[in-house]
Amino acid sequence: MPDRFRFPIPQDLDWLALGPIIVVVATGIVALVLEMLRHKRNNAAIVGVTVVGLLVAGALAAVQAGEPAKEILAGTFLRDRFGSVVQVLMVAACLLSVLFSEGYLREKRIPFGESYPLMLWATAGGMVMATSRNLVTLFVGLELLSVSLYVLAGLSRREAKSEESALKYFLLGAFASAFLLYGIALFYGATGSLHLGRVAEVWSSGFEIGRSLLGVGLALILVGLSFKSAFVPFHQWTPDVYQGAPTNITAFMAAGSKVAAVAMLYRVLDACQPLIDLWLPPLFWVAILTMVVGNLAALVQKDAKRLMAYSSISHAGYLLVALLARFKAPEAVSDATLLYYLASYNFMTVGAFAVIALAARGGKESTGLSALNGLWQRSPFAASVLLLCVWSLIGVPGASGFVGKLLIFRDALAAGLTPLAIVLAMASIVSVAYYLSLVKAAWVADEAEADQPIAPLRTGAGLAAAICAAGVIGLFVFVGPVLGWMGGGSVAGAGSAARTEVRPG
Amino acid sequence: MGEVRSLMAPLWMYLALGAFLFATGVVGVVSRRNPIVIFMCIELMLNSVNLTFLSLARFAPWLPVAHELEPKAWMGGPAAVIFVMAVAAAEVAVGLGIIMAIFRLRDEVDVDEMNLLRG
Amino acid sequence: MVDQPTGFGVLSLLVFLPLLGALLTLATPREAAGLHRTFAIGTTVATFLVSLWVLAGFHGGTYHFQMVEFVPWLPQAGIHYRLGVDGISIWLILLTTLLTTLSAWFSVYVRERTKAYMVFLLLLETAMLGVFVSLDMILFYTFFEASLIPMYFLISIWGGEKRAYASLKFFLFTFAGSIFMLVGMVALAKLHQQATGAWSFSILDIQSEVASGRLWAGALQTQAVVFWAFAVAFLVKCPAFPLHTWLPDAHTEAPTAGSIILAGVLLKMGTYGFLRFCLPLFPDVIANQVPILCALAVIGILYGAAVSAVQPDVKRLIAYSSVAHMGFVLLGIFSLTPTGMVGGAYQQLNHGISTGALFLLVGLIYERRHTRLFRDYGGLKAQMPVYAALFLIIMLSSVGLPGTNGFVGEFLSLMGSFEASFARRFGLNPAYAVLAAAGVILAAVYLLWMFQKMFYGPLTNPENRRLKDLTPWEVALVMVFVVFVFWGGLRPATFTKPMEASLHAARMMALNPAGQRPDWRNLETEIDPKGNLVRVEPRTREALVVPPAYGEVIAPAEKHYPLAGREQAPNEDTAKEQPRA
Amino acid sequence: MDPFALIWWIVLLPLGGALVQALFGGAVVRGLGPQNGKKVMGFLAVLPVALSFLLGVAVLQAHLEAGAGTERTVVLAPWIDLAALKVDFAARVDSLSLLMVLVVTGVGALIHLYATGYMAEDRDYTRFFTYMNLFVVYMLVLVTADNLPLLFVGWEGVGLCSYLLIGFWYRDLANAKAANKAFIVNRIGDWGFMLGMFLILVCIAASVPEAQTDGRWLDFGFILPRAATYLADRPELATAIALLLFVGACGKSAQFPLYFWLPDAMAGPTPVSALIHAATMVTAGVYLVSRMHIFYVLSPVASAVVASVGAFTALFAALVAFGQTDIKKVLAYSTVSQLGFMFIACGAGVYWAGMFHVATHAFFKALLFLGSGAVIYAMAHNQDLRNYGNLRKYLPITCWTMFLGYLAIAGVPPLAGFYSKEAILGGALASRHAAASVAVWAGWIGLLTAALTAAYMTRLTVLTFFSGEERWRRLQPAHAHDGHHGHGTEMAVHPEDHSHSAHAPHDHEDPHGFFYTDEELAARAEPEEHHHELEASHEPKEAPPSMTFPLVVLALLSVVGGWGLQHWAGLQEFLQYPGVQLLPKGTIQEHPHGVPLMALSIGAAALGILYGWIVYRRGLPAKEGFDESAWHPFRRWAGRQFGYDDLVVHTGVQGGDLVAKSLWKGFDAGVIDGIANGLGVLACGLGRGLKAIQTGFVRSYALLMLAGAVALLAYMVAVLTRIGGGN
Repeated sequence: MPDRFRFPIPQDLDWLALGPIIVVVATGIVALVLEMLRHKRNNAAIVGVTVVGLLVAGALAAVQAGEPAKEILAGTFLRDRFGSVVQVLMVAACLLSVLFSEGYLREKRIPFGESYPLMLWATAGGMVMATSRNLVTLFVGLELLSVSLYVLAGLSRREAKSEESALKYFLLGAFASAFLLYGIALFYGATGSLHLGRVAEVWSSGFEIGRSLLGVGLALILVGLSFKSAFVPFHQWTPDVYQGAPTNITAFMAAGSKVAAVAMLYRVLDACQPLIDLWLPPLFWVAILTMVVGNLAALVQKDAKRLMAYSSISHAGYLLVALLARFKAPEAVSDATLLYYLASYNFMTVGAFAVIALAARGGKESTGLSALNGLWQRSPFAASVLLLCVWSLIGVPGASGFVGKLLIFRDALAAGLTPLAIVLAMASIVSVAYYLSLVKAAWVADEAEADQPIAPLRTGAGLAAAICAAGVIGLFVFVGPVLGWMGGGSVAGAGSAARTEVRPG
Repeated sequence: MGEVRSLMAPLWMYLALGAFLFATGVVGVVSRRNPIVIFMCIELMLNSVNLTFLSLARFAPWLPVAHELEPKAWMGGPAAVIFVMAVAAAEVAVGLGIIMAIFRLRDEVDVDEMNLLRG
Repeated sequence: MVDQPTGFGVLSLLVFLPLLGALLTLATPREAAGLHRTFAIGTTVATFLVSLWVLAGFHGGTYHFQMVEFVPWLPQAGIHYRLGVDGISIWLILLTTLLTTLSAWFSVYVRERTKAYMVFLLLLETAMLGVFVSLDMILFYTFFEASLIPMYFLISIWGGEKRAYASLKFFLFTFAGSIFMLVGMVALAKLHQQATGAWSFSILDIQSEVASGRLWAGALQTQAVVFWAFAVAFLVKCPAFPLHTWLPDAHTEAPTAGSIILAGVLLKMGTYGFLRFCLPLFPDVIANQVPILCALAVIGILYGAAVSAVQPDVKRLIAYSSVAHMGFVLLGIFSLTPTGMVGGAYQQLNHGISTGALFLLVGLIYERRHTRLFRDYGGLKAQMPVYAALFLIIMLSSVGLPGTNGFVGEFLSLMGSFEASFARRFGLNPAYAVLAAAGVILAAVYLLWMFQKMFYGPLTNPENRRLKDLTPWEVALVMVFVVFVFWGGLRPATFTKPMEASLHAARMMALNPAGQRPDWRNLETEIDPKGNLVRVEPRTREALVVPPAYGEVIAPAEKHYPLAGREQAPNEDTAKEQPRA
Repeated sequence: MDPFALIWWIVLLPLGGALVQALFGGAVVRGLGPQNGKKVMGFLAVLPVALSFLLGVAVLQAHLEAGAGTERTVVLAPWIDLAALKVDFAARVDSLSLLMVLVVTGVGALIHLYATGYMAEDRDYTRFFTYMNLFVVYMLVLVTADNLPLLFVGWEGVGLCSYLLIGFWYRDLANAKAANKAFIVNRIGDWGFMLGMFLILVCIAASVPEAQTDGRWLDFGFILPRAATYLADRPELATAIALLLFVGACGKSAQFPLYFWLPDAMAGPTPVSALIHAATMVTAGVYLVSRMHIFYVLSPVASAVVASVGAFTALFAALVAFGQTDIKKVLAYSTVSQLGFMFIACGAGVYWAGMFHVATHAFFKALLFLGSGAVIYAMAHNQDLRNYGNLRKYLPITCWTMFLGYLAIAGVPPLAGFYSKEAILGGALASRHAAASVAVWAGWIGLLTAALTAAYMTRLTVLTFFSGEERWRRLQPAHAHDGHHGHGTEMAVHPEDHSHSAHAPHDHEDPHGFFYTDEELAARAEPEEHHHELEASHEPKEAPPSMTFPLVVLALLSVVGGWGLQHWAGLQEFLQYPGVQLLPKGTIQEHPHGVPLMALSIGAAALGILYGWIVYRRGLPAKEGFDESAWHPFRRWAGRQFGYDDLVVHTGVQGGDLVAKSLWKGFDAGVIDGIANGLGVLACGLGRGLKAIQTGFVRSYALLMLAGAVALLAYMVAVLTRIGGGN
């Protein structure tokens, strides 16, 4: 194995494997150039290029999902099924957000075309985070994602809220990445390499300093990643930033950056499999905290975007459960659950935000729940999509969210993480209350009760909503093939369940 | 092993220094009110990380864990430092931009004055 | 264990026809209220016809599932699209289609947002039908939960003044109850996977593992837990005593069609769940749980009756009476005697008919007067004689007057529970049956009180003097129910015959030792008309409709319990008596 | 065809009648106009019952040819059909059922005829006869049923009809309340009946091998022969069954703990009181006990209970009757008392005597009620004895027919009552039953009660028809209006505020044609059906022949009925045929304990009559006048049923209301919803707490992150130091 690390000079370039990322980055550059060349305020070309680029990248990533795993560029890049699927999800998240961005930005009077390149590069960063086992590569990807998002969050320059959210996000993000970086340094010290592949042998070699460095480093890395994926107690930035940032960016943040963060966490924990007894207990409690806090705090929210933010926190908790089950009983549980949940989360979140974005009209946007009142009159279609997404977010069967929860239940039970399953169940009971308040605003209340009429549903937003709806239902109906594609084919059915007991944290 | 022990002493010191700087940065972040100062503290943390990287790159190859690696592989540490610096620079650019934007909206930039978003 | 995929069949048509109708209705313009009604009524009627078709193809002589459809869905997790009917579900299907048709018919009174209303009504029908035909736990859960959404909207959009609270309460109670059922289902599938190596959510697979005793072999201690994970969900749905408080609010606030369906069908999902899951799948612990469940049932009977006797609001009164009536259903089912179980299963239908009809009647007057309070009525008999007469008939069937359908169900349930409790089975004692029977008295108290409050006495409220009697088509609407009231009362055999085999099977699954349990997968066993479990020639599912040649008895039917410590009494013809089982 | 198959026609004819009344009645009356329409419908109402009577005679003929001892089952159709239990619509033809069939249809036909006249002015004429015919149907089902569930159908069915007919004049809420009372109290009885039925099934089914039955566990033909065999070793079970069934009998036949619905039931039209609450329905309990007597034979305890309850009720009701001023109430209590007699007989084991009294009582009590109906009819629906007097001048037929009835009930030989009472008392005093002592006591009490009966019936008769003065002449309008009469149809609108109710229907549009327009409303306003009160100038008139004819017939029966049944029809032998000993032989020939029974009972009757005559021949005594405070305290107390009714009803209604309300408000809304909502509030509270932590200040966020990080690090370090380097 170690001879893989012998080559500082990249000799094994595989352009296809790198393709998706390169395409996305290149598209970003093209879009930026167009932004400079465009004649006044017409973003159509930019959007077009962006969409096309993303489609191509997505296709490139999708076709590689089946390919055998390989590591290139001296171990700085890894092409495997997990990575490719996450890349597709990232692209999808970006694409969906882009689709309804234009209309939203126009309503909101935010004429900047550079948001598209930035979103593309953020996407690229996220894609990098999923496809490497080299810590620095991961870090650079993370920063690429974050820095772009800092800017995007502050895109609405005339809004104090937007700027404030940007600053908060920026400061706390940098703070967190410092922790992450320190952790990386300690890993490096322990393994003598930036590659995660050597963690296992160092740990098993039983060298005390190495083990200690690994342990402490892991703790620091977990701090950094918990921040990105909004685990309690590193979650507090989420509601503020989600609320302050322009809604299309919020959608991308909620879907894309969470996918990326979870993917990176997956890479790290995967490498730290041998240390599981070390990190499982704390993450066990973090998961419980995250689910509980996210849902309880969401109960009392009056602002749609904040509500969705807290709901995204609780969903982060569910994802963490899936992760833990995955690594606790690797032989019984496959990646498919995690990936499936991410996919369905992608669709339902972006769909919900696409509808919430309709509340923006004529330069001002009120994101209170009441802003959605009478949606059923203004645009029954949007209302139905919102209903469907909430339906799925609650986890009522008939939509993908249910299958996701079901798979998590199954994995948790299979891995002997029953307490987490119970907490998850309770949490989703609580979640009913606030999700229904969202639907109620859109379906029951009358338009008269809204403070300003909803914006008309434009093609882009309509398309995004339609795709999300289709995705939510499609993932439910065709769950079999989808799971197969995500690599859940073999393991999920057959493996014998692990009987290991959870160690009380 | 003997020499390892002898080599450990300076490494410990560097690491301790790095940790100290990091802690200082952290304390600064949670205690200062001016975003720029806060950001400087973060930079301090990043630099402590760099120090850690370099000290490890300098001393760690003689640790027994590295017995089957030749020193080349250890170039990753110094390389990482370059990346960190670059990233830090990028963050500075963005951060200052944001702070400027806020400054344009309201004349003071005190993080304790900014809680439009809460609850 | 691997089944051959059969395509989609008549059951799928039955289930998804309303969905189709809903989509068609969606395509119509929002203002065309007439069109929406036409579509909705047309669809429901068509669905009703399809259900009749199903009934025609149904054969009562077997406990096995018929018209089984199997389409692979998620093989990795053993989740498949699997439908089928048996004696327990067949009548509930008919009840569903019938009640939905009548509700849609009644819904011409809905004025605003007719399109959404009809769409939700049809979605609801799909969900309800799905619950009764699905043979895969996940599919079952899917429909079970999917029924919440449309009902939530029916209540919260078209409901009364406290609709927001009522609808949320309804959703939360039922969702909270059933989410743990989901965990229970996963646990069962995992046990199946431990027993056989493959995940499966098909109740056929799981039950056959249970029947052979393999499934629980490793996990006896968890059985009670899983049982309650299911039982709680169904108790909430029923609803049984401590978990019933969502019902009065939901019933009261719901629009008439909602109340009819809620009382008529949704509550049955709970008792159906007991019959479908709790009896067959937990044979080792069921006996210990019977006293608890029966106690809840008895309390429900008395409590519901007592509380409904003091309600100022006619719909609330009927709602609480449902608690009492469903108590009889539970009592009958968990007497685990042949008579009692038939009584319980039959009482489901009767409650659907009589309470559904009561809500319809109340809806008729509510459409006129927009009040549900007794104090606004009184003396209506003079004003609306026909209405009064129909109301009287339905009320009597709810009282359980012999000759109406209500009597047969209650009578058999009580008889069954009396038998079990007098024989000291499952640690019951006669007090259960004696108290439950007292519920019959209370039923008379509150229902007669209701009738008196609404129809007797002088017509004091001047606003009622303008009331016309029912229009002919309203009469026709109610007459449908009246027909079933008397049909069910005078010819119960029509309805009980097809159920019996399945109920016998369910009972044996719950009570017999591992070797002698009926097995839903094993087509070589059958329940003969006497109720014995017998061996028959190997056959295919298609061949189920022809009564087979019954072979040797595996487990004889224990139709009546011997009294505790009673030895065979001497009798005149001991000579020609065979030994009892 | 098989003559016994006619038994079902007997049942179905009145059913047809009821349907005709219900479906076409209104149309016919509207079509032919009230006068002729009512004539036609009245005829159609009487016809099926009369036909049933004739068919009954025919069946009796066939039965006698086959031999009184035979019994037959005629199955119409299967009803409940399970593997474990089968119940058919099966009629049982034997002496007992035929006797009841004839009584029901015969007396029933006469009362229907009477009602055609009595109800002639009622607006709900056809509804009345619908109920009446329906009642006959259910009563016939009850008496002909061949299994307990079917008997229960009739049992509750007659209860239903009684409910409907008591509340017939529903516009008066008091009637409705009386109806509810009747039905609910009956339901209490039915509760016992059902449990008894279950217990029988359980005991028999537990003992009989499945192989010996086709699942018809509850057929009489299955139970009765086996009961003795299977319960011989389980007397306590026999007792339990017997007592449970007796609870049912008490409810239906108004015996002591449950009697109190019957007096209120007089709220119904008088023909109803005659048919249901005197002649037929209330005797169902006696019929039940006789039908199931095997269990009482097996259980001395139960018999003793029956006897003592019967005796107590007889005495109690007789005493209460003295305190009544409403003519129908007096008769009601005398009915209760007479039923007590019947149960004395059952308890003493002379069941046939009980049935005998059922028959004779049907004759003379129907007669008395119809007579009182004629009186009330003549006296402008005033029911107060104290306003009558010297009516023989105006109502000769009524007077003398009723007089015969009075003699009959008083037990004057050789009228009907004498024979049946004789049989009962004789049987009781001579009882050789296991519970003999109790029965004998019951017999003596019965004797005392006989005297009392004679006395209060004399009071009634004398105050009504004789005692020279016409008391209504000195009537001021003030207290003319008492006793409730259903015809009062006050449609008067009591002004109330309806602020609570939804907006009045006529101020919003009416898309579905729910409401009458103003002109329709005006057209609909029917003339106030006023009926004049009884005032001083009132001239009583004899009732029309349609009413007097039944009186005459019944008077005839009351005279010869007793002698006829006993000697000519040989009722004793008729009911005590060999083979299955249906009703064990009691005896009346001998003089028990050396007392000349006949002398005793005649003496008792004479004593009672004498007392009555002495007290009342000069008209209404001052201390029984309208001013109740002047009454003898005992009479006042008796008048109020010794406070029993108030006590029961109060505790029942108030207490029940209290309990239910506290359950609802306290437990349902308080505890359960309290917990549910409480959880919600708790969750929201926690949410608010978290909201508070979310201060919006970057530094606090950073601080929390730091805390998390420190905790994580501390944990790691702790674990690392624990596990150290070794693995």
